[in-house]
Amino acid sequence: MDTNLIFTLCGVGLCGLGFFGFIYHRHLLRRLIAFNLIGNGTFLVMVGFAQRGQGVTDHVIQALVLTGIVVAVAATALGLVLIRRWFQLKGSTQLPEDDAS
Amino acid sequence: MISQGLLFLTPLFPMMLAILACFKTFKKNAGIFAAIAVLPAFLLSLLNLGQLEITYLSMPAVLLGSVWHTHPTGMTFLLFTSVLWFFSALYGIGYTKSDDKAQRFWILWLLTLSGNLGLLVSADIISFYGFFALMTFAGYGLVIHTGKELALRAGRIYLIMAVIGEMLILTALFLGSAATGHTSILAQDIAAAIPESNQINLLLFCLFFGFGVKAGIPLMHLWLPLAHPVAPTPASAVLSGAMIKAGLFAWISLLPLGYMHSSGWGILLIIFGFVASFGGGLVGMLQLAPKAVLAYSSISQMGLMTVTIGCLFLKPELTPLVIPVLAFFALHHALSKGALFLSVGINSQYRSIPIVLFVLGMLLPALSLVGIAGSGIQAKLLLKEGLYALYLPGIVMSITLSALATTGLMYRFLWLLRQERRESLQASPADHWMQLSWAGLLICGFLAPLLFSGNLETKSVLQQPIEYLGLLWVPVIASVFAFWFISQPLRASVPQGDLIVLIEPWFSVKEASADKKEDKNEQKVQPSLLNWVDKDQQPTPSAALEIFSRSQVAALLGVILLLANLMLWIN
Amino acid sequence: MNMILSPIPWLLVIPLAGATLTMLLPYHWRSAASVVGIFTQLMASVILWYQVTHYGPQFYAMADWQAPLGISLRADGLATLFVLMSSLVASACAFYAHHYLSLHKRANFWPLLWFLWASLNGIWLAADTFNLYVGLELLTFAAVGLVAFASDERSLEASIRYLYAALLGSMAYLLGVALLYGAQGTLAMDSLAETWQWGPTTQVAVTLILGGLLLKTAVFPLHTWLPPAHGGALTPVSALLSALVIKASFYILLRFWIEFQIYQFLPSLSQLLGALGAGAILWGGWMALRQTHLKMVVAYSTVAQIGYMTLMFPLLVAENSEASMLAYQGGILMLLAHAFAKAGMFLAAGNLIFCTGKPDLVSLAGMSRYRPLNIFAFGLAGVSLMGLPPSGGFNAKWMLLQSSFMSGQWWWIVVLLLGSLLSAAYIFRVFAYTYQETDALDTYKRPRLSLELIALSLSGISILLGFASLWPLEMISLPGPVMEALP
Amino acid sequence: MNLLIDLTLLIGILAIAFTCIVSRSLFRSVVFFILLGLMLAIGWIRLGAPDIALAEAAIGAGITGVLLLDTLGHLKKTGNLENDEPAPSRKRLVLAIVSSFTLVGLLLWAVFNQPTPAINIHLLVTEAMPESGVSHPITAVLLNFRSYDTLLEVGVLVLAVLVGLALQTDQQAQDSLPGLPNPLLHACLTLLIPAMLITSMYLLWAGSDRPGGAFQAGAMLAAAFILLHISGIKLSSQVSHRMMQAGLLLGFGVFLAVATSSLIGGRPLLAYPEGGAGMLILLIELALTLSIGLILLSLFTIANSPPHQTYQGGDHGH
Amino acid sequence: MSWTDWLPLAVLMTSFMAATIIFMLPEQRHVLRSTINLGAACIKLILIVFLIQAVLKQQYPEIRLEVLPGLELILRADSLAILFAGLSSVLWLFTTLYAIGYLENSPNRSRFFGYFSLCVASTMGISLAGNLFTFLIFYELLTLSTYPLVVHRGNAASIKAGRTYLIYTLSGGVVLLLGVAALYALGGDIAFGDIERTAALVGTWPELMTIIFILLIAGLGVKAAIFPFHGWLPTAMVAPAPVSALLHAVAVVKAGAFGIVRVIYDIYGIELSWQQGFLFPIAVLASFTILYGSWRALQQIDIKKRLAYSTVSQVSYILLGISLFGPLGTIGGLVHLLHQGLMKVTLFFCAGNFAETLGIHKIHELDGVGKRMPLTSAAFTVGALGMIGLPPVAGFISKWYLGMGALEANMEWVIFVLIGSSLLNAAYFLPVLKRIWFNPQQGQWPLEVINNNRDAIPLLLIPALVTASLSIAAGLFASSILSPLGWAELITLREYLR
Repeated sequence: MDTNLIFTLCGVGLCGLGFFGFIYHRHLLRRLIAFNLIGNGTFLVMVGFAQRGQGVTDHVIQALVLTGIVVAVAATALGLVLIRRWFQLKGSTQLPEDDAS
Repeated sequence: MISQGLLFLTPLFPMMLAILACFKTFKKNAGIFAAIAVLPAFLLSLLNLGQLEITYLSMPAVLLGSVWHTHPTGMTFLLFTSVLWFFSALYGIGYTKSDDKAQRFWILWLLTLSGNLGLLVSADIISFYGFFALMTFAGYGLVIHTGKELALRAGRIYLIMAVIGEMLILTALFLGSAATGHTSILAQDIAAAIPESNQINLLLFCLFFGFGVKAGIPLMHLWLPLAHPVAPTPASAVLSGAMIKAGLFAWISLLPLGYMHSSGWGILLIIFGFVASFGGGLVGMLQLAPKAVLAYSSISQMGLMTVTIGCLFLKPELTPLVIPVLAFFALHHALSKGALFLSVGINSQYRSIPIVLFVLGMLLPALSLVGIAGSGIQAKLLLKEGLYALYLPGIVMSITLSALATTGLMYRFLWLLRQERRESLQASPADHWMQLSWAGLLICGFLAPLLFSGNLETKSVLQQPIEYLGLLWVPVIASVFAFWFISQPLRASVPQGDLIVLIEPWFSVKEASADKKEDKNEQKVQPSLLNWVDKDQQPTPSAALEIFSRSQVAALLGVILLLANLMLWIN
Repeated sequence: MNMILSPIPWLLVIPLAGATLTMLLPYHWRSAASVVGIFTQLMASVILWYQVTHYGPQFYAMADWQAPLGISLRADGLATLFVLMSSLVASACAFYAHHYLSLHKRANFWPLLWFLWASLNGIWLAADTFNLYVGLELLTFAAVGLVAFASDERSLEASIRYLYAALLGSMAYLLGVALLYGAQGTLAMDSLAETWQWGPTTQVAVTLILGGLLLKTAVFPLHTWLPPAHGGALTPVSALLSALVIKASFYILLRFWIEFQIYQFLPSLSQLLGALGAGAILWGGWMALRQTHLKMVVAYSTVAQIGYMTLMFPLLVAENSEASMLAYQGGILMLLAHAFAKAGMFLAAGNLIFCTGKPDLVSLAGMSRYRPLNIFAFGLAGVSLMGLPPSGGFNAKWMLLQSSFMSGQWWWIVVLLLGSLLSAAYIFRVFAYTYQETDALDTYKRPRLSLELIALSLSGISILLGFASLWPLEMISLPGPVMEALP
Repeated sequence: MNLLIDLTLLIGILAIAFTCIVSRSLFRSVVFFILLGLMLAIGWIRLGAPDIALAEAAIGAGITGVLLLDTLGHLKKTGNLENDEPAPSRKRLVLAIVSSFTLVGLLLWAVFNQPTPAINIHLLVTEAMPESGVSHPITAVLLNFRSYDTLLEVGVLVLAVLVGLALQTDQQAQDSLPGLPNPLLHACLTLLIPAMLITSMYLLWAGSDRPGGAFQAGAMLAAAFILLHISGIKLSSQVSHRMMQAGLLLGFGVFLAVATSSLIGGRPLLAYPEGGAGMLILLIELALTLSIGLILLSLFTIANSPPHQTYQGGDHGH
Repeated sequence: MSWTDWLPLAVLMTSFMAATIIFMLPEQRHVLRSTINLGAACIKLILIVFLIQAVLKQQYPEIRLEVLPGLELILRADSLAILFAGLSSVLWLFTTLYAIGYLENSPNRSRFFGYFSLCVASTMGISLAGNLFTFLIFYELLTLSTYPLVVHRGNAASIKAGRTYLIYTLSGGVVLLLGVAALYALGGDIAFGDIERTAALVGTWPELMTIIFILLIAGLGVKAAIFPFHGWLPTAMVAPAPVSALLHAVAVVKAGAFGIVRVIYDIYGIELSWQQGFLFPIAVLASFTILYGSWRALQQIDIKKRLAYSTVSQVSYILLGISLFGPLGTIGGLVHLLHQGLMKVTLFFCAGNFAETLGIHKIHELDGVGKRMPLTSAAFTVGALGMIGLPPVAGFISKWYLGMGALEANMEWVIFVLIGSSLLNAAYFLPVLKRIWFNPQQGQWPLEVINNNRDAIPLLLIPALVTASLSIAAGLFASSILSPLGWAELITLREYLR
């Protein structure tokens, strides 16, 4: 049980929880948070799994995760812009047809 | 050369005149056209009557290779046909004087005439069939010319029967041409090849009954007593006199007479012939209209000819001998019957004709038909002679007896005319066209044995008094009964067309039901374009499913992941 | 090869520079700059095409670092064809948008379009899995931005839905890439293919990548985000999205599938994909038939058409190289024909909606009389989508049919044919509405002729493809990584 | 010991994440999410990735957290109390559980069957480091070996702002968090902001040989800008719209210009001239830092302005 | 490649170009449009004459284009192709003339004539197709280009009819596509006439090839309106009269029948089809359709519907002829392809004239119309008599050869089908003729204008008269070398000598 494996597993867990939240919730903000959890989990898996395989610190994958984090924050920001606009227009924090189920 | 030219013109001249008659300019002259239309045919028949040399006119590009010719028997037919049509046309000029639909009548007249003449000169079955059809369908127009309810009914039945007949004929022609190995469409080849056909019985059946419609054999005769009386009188004359013979002519040219012996078919034909002969007489005597009586008389007479044809199946070897006789008999019947029909029209003009001439004119064709005067004597004698030669004495006897029926019919006819004269309050004014043509036809009928017998050997009555007596006794006996019979008021009458009344309702019901059904269909055609829209606005299961999966995209992704890996594990 | 003269970097630099410039320039200049950019792009695409056909596939090491350390780009026949396709469609849509959008909208439209175009070119040319991820994200953002562009309720809802689905898809893809990297130690596709080893890790990675890309491609049943997004966006945007954007993820999937020879090792997965494709064809067609709004019909038609493309996967069978080749070519041809036809159809539909001022089908009454040229354009596109001859769509369907026959998978034949009937049904349903005549007076607006002509030319290309199919087929059969990996 | 720390972190992270997901209160969720970011930062350090740790703390937890909180505040202010919403249906629960378990199962299966990678990429990195122009491998990867990815990534950021701007009106954005008229805060800010700016510059400088770099520095800069913004000092009102846009695009523009210049210089795209790598990278990083700061600020500000118009049929103009 | 090889393409392009130009023309340019239409029709006729010359010299102009690997578009003018192309081009000329008159003062002429030309172009393509693939392409194109014509009026009924039309033809198209694709998958690109290849295939995969045959015939049978695929034809009656003429006489149903001829003669080969027992079921089906169509026609009271069902019946004559093994049957089938076209087009022209001039749509409204519109009525009569099969109208010639063919193939029962159908034909046509000529006028006709005692306008009348004359001429001079019969005999000769 090395650090890499533990954090890979941690990433797996985060992915699972995030995925759960993404499906379970209808509130758009919650789903965005869930998405961020998946993202964080994925980043953990990326680094942990790669380093576990390579056996050493892997700078390439770390750099890629940096890129990923920036993309994720951009996505979150974009999502928030849309959510707020949606909220302004409809006064709702969820998509209409999701109420059905 | 002249013959060929005349051959070409025989059917085409009337046709051209028919086209001319369509124009308004010739509206007045259409009747004259009708009269002169027969000229080429008449000349042709006169030129070739009795000639053994046959003129051919071959037109390979036309239809499937048309050939027209001067058939020896056909020339006799052509002769009486043209004569009868000619006089009827003259008669018609007078008859249609005040008819506003005269132009149509004459156009159809010319077309019918063209068909009638054309079929007599056709050597190939295709032109024959074509002309036959032309005659039939244009003749329909003559039948319903008056447009009255009765005429329309008669026309409908005429048409139905005619179409059935056409189809039987077509079948026969198919089979016949096939019997030649698909090589020939000439009538004579087909007649010769029929004995080799695979479907010989079917073929003969179709030929017999197909043309039998025109010839008015029993069961196929249903239209005849309806159509002949309702047509305008000149048309009745040609229908009953000339066109009815087209069936006979077709039999003569297409049946394998002389090529095969078949007692079965022979007897069948003979039975049918006698049924027609006697049955026609019986039913005819129970008619209320003079023209209907004449129509049944035609059936009866055609029965005799059918019998003769039947005999040729029994004794094929004598065909060359009997056929000319048969043709002459047809000639005699055509002219006499024509004259009788015309006299129906003349009947109301009795005031303008000297009584002697009138009585003579009325009696002569009737006596001729019975066989004791005019051409009738020759015809009957020749026929009997021919049949004697066949050694079929029973049949000769029966033919002799058939004069019973004829005599009865003639009595009935004359009696009805007399009734008519009495009942009509005023006589029609004299019409010279009608009277002249009537007279002309009478004379032609009387002189026929002299003028038109061709190379047929005819002997005058004086040379064979015994035979003449043989003709006489039956009518004399019959007269006694008939005189008694007609003086009694008729207790029961048979409706015109006898059996037709049993099956007729079927036709009319069918048409009505079709109409009704169609109306229902009409109502069903409602614009349903917008159905979809309506459906769209209802929540449908598919839409609900779509919405559900829309809100659960992520879960579906999970499901697909699961599914994919499951499949891999199974793999 | 002289590096300056290689068009590959220019294919990326021009749109990126275009994006920057169009953001900075005053509104009135933006269109002019874009037009210059469009023509340079087209030129670069043509040069690339020339080079690839004459000198074979082109490879390009970014920053002069070779893969697997650096990022390589490569332009084989397939990539070149897609570059050309996107150039043509994007230029047409750009010109359409120029005439269609108001000045303000147009001003904001250009940078988004340029980013979109850059990301598309980036994806076509990419040979690195992570680079593909970044490209996909760039594409997603641009596309979401374009959808949200209309900024009404419907488009906003659609864009949110689209964003969420796309983000999830990207994340699944990234997770798969992470697993692949952990297993192989490389991100470059060439080296991945060389060192590929099947095992649970690669298998899970493949399914994750597959799932993510299916979601982004909107393959049934993950298609539900697509119709609102494509149907709700502004017309030129709808055309871009349907014609090009979904093709990007499909293209990546295709490359993975062939280059890593997934078809060879996971035949059951092929059948699953085929089943999804069949579902898409039938369900998409059925839903298209039930729509009341014109653009929704067209959008659902995209769902169905994606199914046709997906059908090529089960037909890539290792045992039958002829059938595989046919399937590969047929699938690509289908994609190509769909790109042009759907772009043309969306643009024509947009024109119709402009005329009537209403988005629903019922309002189309009388349109075939009022705008025959436009209906003709719509019809031509429809012909290709229905797979009726002569059209690219028909040729593609023909090849897929042949492939199904040859590989003995008759069940796809049934699907293909049923799908054609369904598509005919929904397209002719639209036609029926346009032929309808009502008593109401015509109160139509008249669109610019140029708008109609652009639609017509795109549809026309999809028909022309029916006669000139050999050309793209030769193109994608040029030697390259994909051709090597095909059976 | 290390194992214990790791396991504690593992449990802690998962517990926080679980709470974040299942909490009925949205506010609590957001707070837990920020907390999670901080925990993760520690985790990243444990993984030997201090760069990511910095970025996670600054961007993942910091900026994202602020964005979320800001939005939450916005939603709350307009009266949408998330507690009112009914709990999701059981169907969703089942689906979510099945799906997430599938995912976890698959990932675990994959993780525990990891093969040995055929390629050791760090060897290649080590080999190429001397030519990279910087001594910090992550910076080398980001701005040299895989600079193309980074270029596109900056593009993504710009694009996010662009979309936001496209949705924005020309009107002045109304703030969800009104300026705080608190003098104490003001005093704090006067101290804090310069410190943040200096930290940012340090991070940027450090990037060439130590953990740190443009992203972290930019995030720090953004944090300073946002603080200023919250406290009522609005950058957008200080500088012109055009300037603002130029600033947003500066990083991307410089990056692209450098890339294109290499192309014009006859080198492949993004290939630095020999010896000039270090300088150019620094230049790019400098520009990027400023731009990222502004971009993140813009992302924060543009979210809460009303929409500029609604769609009415075919929007058609000439 | 000699210049004649370009002729098939030129024939095709004349219509395509006409279509394209007409689409571009503004609605108001009526004269120019008519000129283009007629000009194209005339040019096409001239080109066809050149083609006929080439074919008589046993040169078969051919042009090829490879569209997919191993798959070619082939345009080839063989004698069979010329038969159909000649018919279409002649009838197109008259139908165009008629349509110009018919649509005078009606809207949407640009659209109408555009699709009209497109439709003819596809018909030309069908006739000149050199392999099944090419045939399929134009076959589908025909479906597409006729749809706008069917729904031209744009009312609910016509749109509904259009839908029915599409459901049938597109389904048929799909089945055909399946068959063609399967055939290509087995044997690659099989050009028409390459029957040895097919024979080899049948040897290898007898069952599969049987299935393919069924698919092909079923697919084509939809357009040929064989029972039970005939439903679209009567529904499509709502279209304008020239379109009906086109559907019934020139293009659509003929395309189906022509396709079946191609499949039997030029793909499978008549001998092979006979040996495999393919022909008998077709004969049975065709016979049934003949009777069924006639029977249904009898029940219609709408003129055009009656004519439509009559087409259902008459087209099956063609199939019947084809399915009779032997040269005579073949001649009958082929020649009926032309004859039926001439006669049916006449009938539809006349029906259109009645409708246009007097507003007559139902049969009972025809009472006395012969007096009012004698020439139209005469033309109608010719057509009707031809349908019944009376000499010298062309219909008799077909019927004669069919009957002889049946006897040659030892299928006597076919005779009764022919006879039965003729009976029914007579039953539904003769009463109509009677109404036209002999019944007095009942009340006023819907569109009758008092004091305007004219027949239909010349543009409507002349085409009807010409086609009527042609139907007579085709029958009357059947044995001349240039007649349809002559050409059919030529084709048959070449077919059976192979």
